[in-house]
Amino acid sequence: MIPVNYYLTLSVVLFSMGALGVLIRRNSLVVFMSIELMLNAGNLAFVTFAKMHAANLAAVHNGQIFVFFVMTVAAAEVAVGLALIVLIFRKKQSIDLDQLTHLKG
Amino acid sequence: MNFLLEPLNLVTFFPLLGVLVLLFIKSEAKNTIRWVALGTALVNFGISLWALSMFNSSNPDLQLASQYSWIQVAGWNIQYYLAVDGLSILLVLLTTFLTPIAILSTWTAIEDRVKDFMVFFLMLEVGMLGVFLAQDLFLFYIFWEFTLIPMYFLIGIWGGPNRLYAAVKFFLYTMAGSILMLLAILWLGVNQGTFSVPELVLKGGIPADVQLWLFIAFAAAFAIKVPMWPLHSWLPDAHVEAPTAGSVILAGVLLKMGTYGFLRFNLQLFPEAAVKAAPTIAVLAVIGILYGAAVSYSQKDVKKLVAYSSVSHLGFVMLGMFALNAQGIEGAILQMINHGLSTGALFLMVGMIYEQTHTREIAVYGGLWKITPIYGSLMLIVALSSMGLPGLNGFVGEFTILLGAFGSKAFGTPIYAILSAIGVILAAIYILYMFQKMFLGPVGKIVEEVKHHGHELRDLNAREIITLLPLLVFIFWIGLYPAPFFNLIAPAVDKLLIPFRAILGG
Amino acid sequence: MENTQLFFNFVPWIVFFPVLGLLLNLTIGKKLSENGIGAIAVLASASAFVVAVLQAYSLSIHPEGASILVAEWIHVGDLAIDWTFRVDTLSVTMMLVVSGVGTLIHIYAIGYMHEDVRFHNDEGRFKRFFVFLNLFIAMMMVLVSGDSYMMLFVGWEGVGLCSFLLIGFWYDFDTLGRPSFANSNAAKKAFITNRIGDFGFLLAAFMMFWQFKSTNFDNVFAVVANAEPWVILWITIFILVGVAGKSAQIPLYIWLPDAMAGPTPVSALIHAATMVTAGVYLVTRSAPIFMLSHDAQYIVATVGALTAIFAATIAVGQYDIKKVLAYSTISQLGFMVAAVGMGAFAAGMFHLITHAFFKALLFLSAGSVILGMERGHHHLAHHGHHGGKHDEEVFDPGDMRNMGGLRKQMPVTFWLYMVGTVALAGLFPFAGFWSKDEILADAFLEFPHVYWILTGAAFLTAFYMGRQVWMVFFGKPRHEVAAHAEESPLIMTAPLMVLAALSVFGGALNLPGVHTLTVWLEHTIDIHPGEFNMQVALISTALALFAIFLSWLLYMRKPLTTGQPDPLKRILGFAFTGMENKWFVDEAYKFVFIDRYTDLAKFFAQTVDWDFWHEWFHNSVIAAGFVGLTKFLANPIDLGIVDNISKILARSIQYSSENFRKVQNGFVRSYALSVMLGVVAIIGYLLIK
Amino acid sequence: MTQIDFYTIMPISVLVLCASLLLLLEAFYPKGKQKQIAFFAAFGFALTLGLSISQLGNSYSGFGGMVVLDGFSNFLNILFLITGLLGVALASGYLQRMNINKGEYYVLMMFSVAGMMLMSQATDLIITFLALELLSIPLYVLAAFALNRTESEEAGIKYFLLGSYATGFIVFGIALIFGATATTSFAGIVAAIAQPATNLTLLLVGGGLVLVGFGFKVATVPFHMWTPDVYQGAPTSVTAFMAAGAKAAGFSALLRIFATLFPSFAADLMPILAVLSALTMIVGNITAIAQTDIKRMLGYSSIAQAGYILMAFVPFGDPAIRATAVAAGLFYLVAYTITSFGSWGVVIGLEREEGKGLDINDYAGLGKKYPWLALAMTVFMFSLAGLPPTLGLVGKFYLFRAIMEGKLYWLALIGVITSLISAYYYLRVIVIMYFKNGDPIINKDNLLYMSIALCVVITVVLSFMPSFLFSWASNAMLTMF
Repeated sequence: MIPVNYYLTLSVVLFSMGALGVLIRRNSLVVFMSIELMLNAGNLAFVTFAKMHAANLAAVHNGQIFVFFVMTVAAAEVAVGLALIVLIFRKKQSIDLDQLTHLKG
Repeated sequence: MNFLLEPLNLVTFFPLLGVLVLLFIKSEAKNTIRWVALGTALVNFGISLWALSMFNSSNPDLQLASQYSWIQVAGWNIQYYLAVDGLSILLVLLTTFLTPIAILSTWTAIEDRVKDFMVFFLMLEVGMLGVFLAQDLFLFYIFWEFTLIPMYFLIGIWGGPNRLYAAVKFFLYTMAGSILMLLAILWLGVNQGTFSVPELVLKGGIPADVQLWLFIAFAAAFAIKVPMWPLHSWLPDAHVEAPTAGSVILAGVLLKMGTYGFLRFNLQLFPEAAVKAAPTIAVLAVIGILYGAAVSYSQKDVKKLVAYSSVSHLGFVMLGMFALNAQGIEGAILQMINHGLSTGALFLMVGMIYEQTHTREIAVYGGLWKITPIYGSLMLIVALSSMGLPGLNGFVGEFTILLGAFGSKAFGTPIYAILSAIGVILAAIYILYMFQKMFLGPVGKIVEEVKHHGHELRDLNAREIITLLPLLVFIFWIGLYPAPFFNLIAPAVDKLLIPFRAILGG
Repeated sequence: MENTQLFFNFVPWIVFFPVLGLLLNLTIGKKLSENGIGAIAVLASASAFVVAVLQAYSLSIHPEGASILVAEWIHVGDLAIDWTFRVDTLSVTMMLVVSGVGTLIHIYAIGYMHEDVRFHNDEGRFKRFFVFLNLFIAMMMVLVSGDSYMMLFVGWEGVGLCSFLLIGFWYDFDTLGRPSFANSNAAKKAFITNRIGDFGFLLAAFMMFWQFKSTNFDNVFAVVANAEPWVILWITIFILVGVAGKSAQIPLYIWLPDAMAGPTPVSALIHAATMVTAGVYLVTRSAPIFMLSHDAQYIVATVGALTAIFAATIAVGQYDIKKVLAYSTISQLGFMVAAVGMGAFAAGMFHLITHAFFKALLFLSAGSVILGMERGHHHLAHHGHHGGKHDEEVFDPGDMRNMGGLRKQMPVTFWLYMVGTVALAGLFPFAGFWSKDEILADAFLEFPHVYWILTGAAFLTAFYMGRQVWMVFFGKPRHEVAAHAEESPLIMTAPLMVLAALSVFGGALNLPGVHTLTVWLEHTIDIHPGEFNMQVALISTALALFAIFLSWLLYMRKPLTTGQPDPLKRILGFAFTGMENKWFVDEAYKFVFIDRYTDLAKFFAQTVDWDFWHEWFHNSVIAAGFVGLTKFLANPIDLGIVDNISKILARSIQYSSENFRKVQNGFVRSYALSVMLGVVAIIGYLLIK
Repeated sequence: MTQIDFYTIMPISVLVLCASLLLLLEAFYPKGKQKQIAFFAAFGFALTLGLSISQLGNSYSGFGGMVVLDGFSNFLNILFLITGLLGVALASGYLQRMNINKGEYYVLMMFSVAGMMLMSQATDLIITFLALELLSIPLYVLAAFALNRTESEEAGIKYFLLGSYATGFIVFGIALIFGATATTSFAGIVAAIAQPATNLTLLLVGGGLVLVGFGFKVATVPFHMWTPDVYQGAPTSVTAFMAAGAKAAGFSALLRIFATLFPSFAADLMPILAVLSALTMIVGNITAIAQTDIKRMLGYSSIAQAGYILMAFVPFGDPAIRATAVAAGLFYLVAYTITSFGSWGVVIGLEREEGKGLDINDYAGLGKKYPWLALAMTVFMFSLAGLPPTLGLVGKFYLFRAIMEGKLYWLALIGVITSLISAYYYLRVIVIMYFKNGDPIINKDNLLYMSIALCVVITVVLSFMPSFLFSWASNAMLTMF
């Protein structure tokens, strides 16, 4: 059996990758994927903790339900996000975030 | 209705009625607007006299109180609390007295947006009266900040060429000080559990080290307003740019808000700190007196000269106040009135000639006494009043102040009084310089220039004389027989001095 | 001292009458003729004189005097100053002098100003003159009749104001009638110098209040004996500063010569007879204080004596007829101050009175001379003898070098002038002799050094007066104008005759052995009649005669001629070849003393006093220094540093604002980075804690 | 679902129902009659507002304690709904002028308001999260609503990406909290904190991440950087709505979470909050000075204002004063909401197509030409700067008082100094309006001007009688603690 800490470590690593990915990538799709990665790292942490608190049934449910909610919400975000990215692409023929610097100062 | 019929409420808010009426008058009916504004201000002066008639001068306490609980939540008790005592009654009268005079002075000087001007002016009167009457710190703060707004517009819209700079500078300087005061007010409200000034005075018991901080916070607001050296740099700008009526009110009343604030709050609420701060204030006051006088002397612009002289004059007021004895404080209060009258009159008169010549440069004048004898004679009287000639009002104030400062236990040394007395000499120098260069000597080139533009430099007309006459009456009255004025002040000052007698002995 | 018997209650009218006069002239003066205006003013002044006489009469019956309260003035805390009139022998003496001499000068001025306004082409100013003159009388009365130092101070500054107004009466001209700021400069100088003195006065008053809890004379004097010596010393020194300002003592005398810019009646009334003696009155009034400190007496007496001699030396080198008199006034004031300083109050007051008579007489006569010259000038210009020439060059009617031989043109004025001169020179039995001698006698006993200095001054006095008389009235006219000078009308000469009579007989006021004045003043001040000192009297008389002789020697024996500033040398040289030792002595005298002394006097007058002290020091060092300092304060410091602090603050905020803006570069990555940094900071803080 | 459960979410349900109906209606509605959609939306808001008001004083707890309806949430719900109503009033004319008049706008707004309401009612982190997303996702769309303008798209994508980024932190934070306490319900977490076995560090770090997430929503420094860009790029009516509603909702969540969950960590969190608040006031106000675009300036101003509101939460750990402190925060929130709405309303009044009329200098001469509108703007500027006679002054007074009670003098000092700095740029607007000459053009939009007038009246009148609002706010807090 793999110890719980490994999952948690993985989750933290994933989260950090996501958080850093947002910082270093320019492609808006990839940035968006990094954010999804962060959300999913959260999910992983949730199920891990649910497993950790296995003695407490309510906690198990709680954690797992949360994951479902997050996934649903992420899906909604994808819908909105992709729509926006597509719009941008149509207008600029590019989804490079660094070209979106009209607003500044 | 009862609320409005209480004398202090009536005197404070009556100008708003005038504002209301003005709003329904067409902007083009300039003369109607002027008459309505003047009428309002005059009636308000009458109301203030009515209030005076009900004022018991032998009673040292707050009187004619209009006290209602206003904002009362979560243990915070903010009151609507107007009342008057000997410390403020004269300033209230000064305000209601100067406002109609200032309005009268705008008769031909302000032609642009007359209605707006009058609305702002009357609102300014409300704010100033509120400042002098409010006995709740929160209410006071509101009125205090409120006076900024109309004055800001008066300078900003009707001011001279550099008016934007002046208006913003005026606003920011004043606000910078008052915002520290807000903190101190809050501290008091939080730790003393009330905002009511008399209650705070009764309660006392603020630790000495905290008192000092609070004192500084309040002093910051007031010192800028006064203005004390070296915080005076906004003053010449504001004065030079402001329209005449604005300068009159600014010098006559607004600056007194600062000195009054010291009196009402710094002295009453923080007596220990006041004693501790007295020498420091005295040093600043003395520097202000000498510096102001020196700088006045080298001004080329007569309005600036008068403006700088305010720094010097108000230095006397501060010196007297922090002498912390009866002579000093009563003299300071009277000097506030005196400065309002004589500097107000000086600004009015500068405005009167400016209206004709459109220049304030001293060098182009000269020999005016010959051409405009009435103007010259009245200017002479006002100038002498300003430099403290005995028999005129300025002397009574200056003398009592210097006398108080000379023997002040708070200062512990007569050196401040001695140095300040040098200011009396310097005052003669700059005032006489101004008078000589403008009114004596050969006729200046401006007379030709005015002629060149098809006008003739005329002497004061009836309206202008009527504008000045009330001021002159008081200049003589206070100079020769100040007893009625001192009688109004004295009991309240005696009461104010009780803690200081305890601290300083005697 | 509440005493309402007899006429004491009338005493406030001594102020009210002149005020009434000036108000009448202010209101209805426009409709009146010059004579009407003058009549009102004279009447006002004369009424004051009548009141003064009534007071004197009352006092002769009730010598203890009275205090009449009119109104309360400044009552603050334990400070109580009232408008209270004090009637005692001292104040009434002053009232009589002021209103008496004042009324005479008022009458004279009607005639004088009638012509003066016409010379200046501004007839509208006639009324103004009399308004100011009445105001002066009122203020002077306040000064002498006040019951406290502070009421005295009201008059003290009030007369300063009148002095300012009247010196600058022709404010748009210089003394020669050219458009200029000169006269107004002189007026300003007088006011400001006086203010310096007032500064001292104020400090004295403050000190008195805090030491004695009152500025009322009686209250102060009642407790002053208990005060510590340093208090007394400081009070007296501060008073001395005030006296120096008002009575033109070293080092504040410099305004008085300039003050001659005013019309001559003003010079006579204010700058000779009355106002300038206020300092003497003040010291006399403060006698109980001064008598407590020998040091103070020493200082005051010395200052007075030094002033007396210094001014006298200057007077010798003057050419302007009024300037000579002005320096003479300073010198005589020095006498008075020295007298009251050493405790000879009666002598000081005595000299004050006699000096008022003869110096007013001299000034008014000088005015008459100047007007006479003006008339001559006018006459010449009018009749076109040398019209073009006279219109171009500026003619100075006051310059003695332009005069000469005027006794023929103006005989009345000449005799009047002579009376004044002799009185001033202190020749027996004229008024000046008695009063001056009393001072010298007292000094001889009290402060020998003062005595010697004063004697020296007396000598010089006689000398310069002699010089003046010779130069003005004797010899031949040195200018056409002088040849055409005309005598003044009766309205001017009549008052002068009265003054002349007073100058002759004024000495009777305090004759040795009788001591009328001393006895009279004894009711008020603690004084005792001094002894007549024959030795002193002989010495001074001798010196005066000697001085006159010297002046005669220099200026009369061979009168000056036109265009010769220093004709003596030639004359003396001429005599030297014709005579033997005598002339050698003369030349030696001239070389060792007279030339040296003339040079020295010139040097003092021109270089030290005028160029250095007057022009350079006051204009360059003090005035220019002050201007420079104020300019410096106004520009770099006020607009620069003080204002810049706020500007720098504002700029730095603006600057950081711009930098904050640059951070906001529009890149999503940097925005996210900012979030990330925040996260790291927060989590780091939480973990480290 | 019990009756109580229903009562608890009744206003939300009604609003969501209205929104859904409107969505349907919009699909079948003839083009060009969109104005009526606005009317229906307003009706929906008004109906919900009525319901909320009728629930005043009631207190319910539903869905096993996941959602509550108490004084606090009622107070805020009413504020949100008023925001919604004003948002509709501001938008209806604006959308037409900008040619983006689509019915979905109002639907999205209604959903977003529903999210806000849910946020204030949530007492379980799951619900908080859901509410946050319900509030945010429609706003992402709204920000990009002006499809024809690149700025709007840029604003949308920036807001979306950064918003999601923040969500990531919130999710992970919640996970950590859950890991430490084995529950997401507020009551459970409070109970778990008392247990010795609970890993407090984990909990605290989780709390920190949640703070970051909401700090982003309310735009505190350094999580604020999206704000000016989005406020500038989004359609102004959306900006107004965001600046008022979304910010208020973020604060309601912060308040609820920190006041109920973490009072025992006050000592740890207080410095963080204080520093955030100080930074926000400083950076917001100072950066605003350099702005020339009015929307951007108001954006920075709103950042700064968030700093002031946040200040009220700093002493949340002190039981003696937190009620009044937080009440002061709520009061200021109301004051800010009204004022900010008003000022954005004025901006809308002057904005023309292609982003014209948005430069500060376009306001020159307003005082002369349209004195009433200028007066309104003056009142709003004074209120934001904290000058009498406006609600802003009273609000600041309460705020600073609370801070003084908490003995945070340094923070109060920063507060007043930055207020002074802020006066500079607020005044500049007034200077330009009154003291400079120009010829401004304003749009015809009666509804807009009526809303502005309403805001002016509230701002001024309430300043004279603030007691009732304040006692309401403090009562709302009392039910929470």
